[in-house]
Amino acid sequence: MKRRGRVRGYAVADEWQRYSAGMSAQHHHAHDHGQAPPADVALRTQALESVLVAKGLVDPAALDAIIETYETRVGPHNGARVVARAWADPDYRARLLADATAAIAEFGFTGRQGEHMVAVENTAMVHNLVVCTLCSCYPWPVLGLPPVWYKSFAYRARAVREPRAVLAEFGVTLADEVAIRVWDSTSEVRYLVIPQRPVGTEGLDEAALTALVTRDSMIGAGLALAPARA
Amino acid sequence: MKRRGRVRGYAVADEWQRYSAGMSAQHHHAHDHGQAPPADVALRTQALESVLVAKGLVDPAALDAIIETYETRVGPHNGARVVARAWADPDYRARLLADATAAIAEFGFTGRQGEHMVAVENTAMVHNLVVCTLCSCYPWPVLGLPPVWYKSFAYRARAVREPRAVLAEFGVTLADEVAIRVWDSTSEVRYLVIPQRPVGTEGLDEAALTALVTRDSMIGAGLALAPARA
Amino acid sequence: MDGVHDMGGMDGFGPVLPEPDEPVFHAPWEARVLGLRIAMAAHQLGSLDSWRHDLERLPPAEYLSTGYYERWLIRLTDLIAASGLASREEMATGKAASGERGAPPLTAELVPIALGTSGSYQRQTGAPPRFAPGQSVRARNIHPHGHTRLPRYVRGRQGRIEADHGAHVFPDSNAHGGGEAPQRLYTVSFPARELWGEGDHEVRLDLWESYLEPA
Amino acid sequence: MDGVHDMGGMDGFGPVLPEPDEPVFHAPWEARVLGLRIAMAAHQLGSLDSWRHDLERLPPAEYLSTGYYERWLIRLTDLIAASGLASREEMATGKAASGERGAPPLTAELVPIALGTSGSYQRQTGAPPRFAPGQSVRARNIHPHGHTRLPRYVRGRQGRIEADHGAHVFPDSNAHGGGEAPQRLYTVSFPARELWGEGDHEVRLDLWESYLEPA
Repeated sequence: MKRRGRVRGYAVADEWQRYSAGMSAQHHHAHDHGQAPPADVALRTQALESVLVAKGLVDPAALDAIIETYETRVGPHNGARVVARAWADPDYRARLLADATAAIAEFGFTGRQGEHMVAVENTAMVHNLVVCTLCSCYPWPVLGLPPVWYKSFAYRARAVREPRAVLAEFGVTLADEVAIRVWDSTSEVRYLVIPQRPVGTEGLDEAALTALVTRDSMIGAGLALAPARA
Repeated sequence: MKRRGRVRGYAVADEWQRYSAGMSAQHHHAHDHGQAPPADVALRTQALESVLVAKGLVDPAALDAIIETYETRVGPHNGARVVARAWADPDYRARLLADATAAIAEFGFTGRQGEHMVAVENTAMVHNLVVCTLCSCYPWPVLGLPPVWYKSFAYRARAVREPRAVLAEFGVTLADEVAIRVWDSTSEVRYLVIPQRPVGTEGLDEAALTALVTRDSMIGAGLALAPARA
Repeated sequence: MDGVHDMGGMDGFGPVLPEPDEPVFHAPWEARVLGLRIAMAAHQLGSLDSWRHDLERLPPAEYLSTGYYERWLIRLTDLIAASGLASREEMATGKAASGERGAPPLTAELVPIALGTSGSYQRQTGAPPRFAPGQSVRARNIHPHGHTRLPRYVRGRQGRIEADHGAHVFPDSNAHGGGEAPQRLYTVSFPARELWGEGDHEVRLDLWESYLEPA
Repeated sequence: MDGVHDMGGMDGFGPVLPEPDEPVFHAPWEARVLGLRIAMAAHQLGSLDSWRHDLERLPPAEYLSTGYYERWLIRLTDLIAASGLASREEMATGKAASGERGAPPLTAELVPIALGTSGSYQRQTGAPPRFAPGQSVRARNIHPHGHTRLPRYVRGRQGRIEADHGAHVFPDSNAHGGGEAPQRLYTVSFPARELWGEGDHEVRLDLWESYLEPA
């Protein structure tokens, strides 16, 4: 992965490389990356669940059902179906751009963190990127739970400030003439990026197109896959 | 001590009371107050000194002399003499307000963090308060090393934002008609506040006046002592 | 509040580190915390706005040194303690002090309905919009000590109305129990140069009417 | 850099807690760190500006969870390692790897002179001042990634020149080895209402000429 030091003259990234290299063993910053929580967090969680179950406040089977929902049923495969249909069906694309909440509900993808959906389309002229600088707002019904990088302080800080540098860290380099539009999710409106349809996909059906749509491409941090790579 | 919750409707202070009360024992924020450093800091310091001495890079007697200087010779008693003379001697006061660096050097109070001194005078109309929001710049030759509260994140954050609330936490309540002027020490210029001379001190000599000048009063976070309290 | 959670434009957090083939959860406890948070929401523990404010009010050093689900765990514990549904001691030990046992409001059968349905944040106020798409506006230079969704990095900066979303629940009020106080919500665009003094991109945010003034 | 060190106006840090009869040092190690920092300065380890930038570049969570002298210890160790005067392993173990022994440049006899004398930061440039006392100026809305002494809370805000201090070493350049690049330094006053949207006090800062534009 490319480092920020390349982008700017001042070597903030050097700090991180120093820490990553473990040269300063006293200092642990793993939380910033969502890794290595304190050992007691698992125990605290277990104790909390135990007492809430014992008091009849939560049903452990309900917890299982919630977790199973976000591990299997609600995830970026939902959004991929929406995008693939928008690519394949001009009428659907028009409905999606006009009223994304309703168009997405056609698939049954509804619920919390998807109450007010807006679809924004990447083109040869404009590239959209979504962030939530204040917390980690994310369109759950179409993309599931946010990845760690989306919740990371680095992404929240830098997406609105230097999106080209951030995109480069995802391996995405856009031509200078492509305008970048960053959406900071400050309200209950949630944004779904419709990535550009890859070239060479004219013959593919909706199911085949769905396989090309990555999670990152629906945030704007990636591009849809080329058919050969899918 | 009064709490911030009193000043504003939103209960940031409640958080602190909760933590202070130890209701959330997992979370330690003592560092923010400069207390209770990790046990290994002392060991790391000792190891560092040992190796620097062993390599002939530092002289332990020089360290002792530096520490002794700031523990005994350079401290707020220096500034108190400057202020007392300004109260007692109108000519000195005029020199101090015109060129504080030179007027303070008359006492031999010179050196690092006092290269460019400016004296600002509290009056019945204006109250001055000094802070360094970006780090902890402080006029060492006249006041010595800064107290923990001056270096605290709370003071650095709030002095420029809500100085009346901060002053209230020091027990200082100013009349509404007194204008407050906060000096953020962003350059190498250092500010010394000349507090108002207390009433009832007409008969006191310079030495007696010196005893009324507190450190906090020379930062603007306090008032000079009344003679009865000195 | 002007807190460390308001991260737009901040330096010092290092590179963004995407994780290949990232799992939905990195440890079982993360999944349980998510489940507990959602299941406990059935007990009416407060609005999403007050929850966000709970998170952003964590002491700054704690906010920055904990992960997403750990912050949830801390604040969920606090919420439950404040509600009286369980004591801190019970939650720390995992043992219920009394023998009373209720019936969980959220059962496994209800989960699909609970997750798949949710209310709109849009409200009808009848008030006419103060601004229209295309209009120049300035984000006000205000610094509320409470919850706000107006990031520091746009305050005082000039932008343009791009869309009118109708009236939405106003978080600055709702987070503090002040009622929904719905206000017009607009998408506003700002050129990077206006925000940062440099850059060629554009940033768009959804901002409530009282955050804005004509420019 | 827009870092957590730039604290003016930030919420969430709680009350100010003055300590009655506070000692100069709260533990012996704090005193030793102060002494070591000053004694090692005799080895020409860099400017005060680069030292300040070293401190503010600490990872944000670390900056907020360490105390003043602990931050000094961390960065002094880093500076010495970078200089090659001692290795990290030597500093961690306290044992010198080689038998070479130099003569400390700062002896106890020299301490009064070292502490009592210091150079001016003022420089003669011959350049005429761009602004004059009484003039209205605006702090530029710039966001340098490097060291700067222009706090975020005044950027874009209008103030008034109160004093001209002549040309001073420019930290934004000097911190990065770019030379002293002296610039006119002014005291600038800002009404609280202009900074925060409310309040009746005034804030004054010393700002370099390139931070300012006519208003």
